[in-house]
Amino acid sequence: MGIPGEAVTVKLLLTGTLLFVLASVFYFIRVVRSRTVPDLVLAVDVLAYDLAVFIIAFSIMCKSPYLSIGALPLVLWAYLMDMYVSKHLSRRELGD
Amino acid sequence: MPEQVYLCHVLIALFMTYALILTYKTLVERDMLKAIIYSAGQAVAYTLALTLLAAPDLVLAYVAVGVGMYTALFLFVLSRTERFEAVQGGEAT
Amino acid sequence: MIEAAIWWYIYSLTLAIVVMSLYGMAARPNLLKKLIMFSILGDTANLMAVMLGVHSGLIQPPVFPGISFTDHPLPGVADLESFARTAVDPIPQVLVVTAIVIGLAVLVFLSYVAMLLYAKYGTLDVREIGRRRSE
Amino acid sequence: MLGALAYYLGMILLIGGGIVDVLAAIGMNRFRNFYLRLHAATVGAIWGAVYPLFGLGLISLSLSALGSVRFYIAGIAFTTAIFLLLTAPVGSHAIAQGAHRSREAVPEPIVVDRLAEDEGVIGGA
Repeated sequence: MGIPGEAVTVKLLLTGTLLFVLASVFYFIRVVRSRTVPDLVLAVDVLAYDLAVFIIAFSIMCKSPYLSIGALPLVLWAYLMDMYVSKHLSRRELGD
Repeated sequence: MPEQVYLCHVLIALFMTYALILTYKTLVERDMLKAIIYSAGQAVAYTLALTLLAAPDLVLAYVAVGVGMYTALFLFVLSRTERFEAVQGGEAT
Repeated sequence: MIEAAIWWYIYSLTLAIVVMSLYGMAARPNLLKKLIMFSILGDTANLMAVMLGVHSGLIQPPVFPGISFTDHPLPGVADLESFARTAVDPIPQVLVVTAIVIGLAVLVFLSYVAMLLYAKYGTLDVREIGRRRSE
Repeated sequence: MLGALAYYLGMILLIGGGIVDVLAAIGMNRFRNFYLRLHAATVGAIWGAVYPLFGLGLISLSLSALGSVRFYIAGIAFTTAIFLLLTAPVGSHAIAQGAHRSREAVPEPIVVDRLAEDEGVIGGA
């Protein structure tokens, strides 16, 4: 029981990456079709989480560690955007 | 590997298409809160385009500015002003 | 062939975003909409500057091959050839890092001006602001 | 042996997470209400992002062809997964509270609304 070769690994990683790209297409359709503000924020959040996974898979396929550092700030700033918008929705102001 | 090259370029085209459609939605939207969040989604699409263009230092700067600071700044302006845009071409109220 | 077609598509999309944001800045009466469109215009200009440094083929970040976070060997001739063949141009990226932060500072100032205009005239519509100012 | 175990476990987590993420994305389009879509978004955040990130970290740890690069990628993947596990439920709860308090999204099939009674809204249910 060993690790398969590089060609099989690249094919499997490509399959996983294309699944996440397909999911991002559906999330983008949700972003465009949403009517109310909380729907929109939720769809943008899940789109950002999905694309963070895509960034790290792409950096493994490119064998470059520098491409993968974009995932962590993308997740954290999407969370902060959540908190801003929920504060604005519940109290009509920012801060406090 | 020519497949990876084509995958990279096709994905840049896909994310720029996302950005174009979200810019159009920002342009025609009357509710300014929805317009702000549409522009945040457009910043996410630009972030992925910058990652695929092999610019990770720009990603570190642009995520903080585009997704976080622009949204916070526009929400701060919006919480002190009015939410809905007046009808185009109609009588301003 | 297909690669050239994809790059034409990407450049035409970028130009369409520039035209759309210029239309939004010029023709929309709301000041906040003008500010959002201004931010999109600045980001698109930065993205076009990064796109100018990308050549066709497999692209990598502009870092010397063989250098890790712990050891820094001197690059040889083969390393330089590999770097020139795969890496993108680092000059536009260095310039754009500054341009992003300066764009944020300009936008903070313009937002403060918009809030002052709302406090004085009670609206964000530029037609209404002009009308109340001439009275 | 341990490397092969990490490799196959990571591949199962990555591809299984991708399939569940596509299902959650279809569910985001097909559910009719904001509070139902919140369920699909939570599935997309935990099954579709946290487990594939752990799987990618295990895969990059087991690939010896990457050299010393694999530890950096695995570290970033594990850190992102742990922060996502901490922040994603907090964010969706905050959005749900804001939506309920500002009446942007009305809970549609509803019997009793204790949260509206707690906030003191007359006739909120």
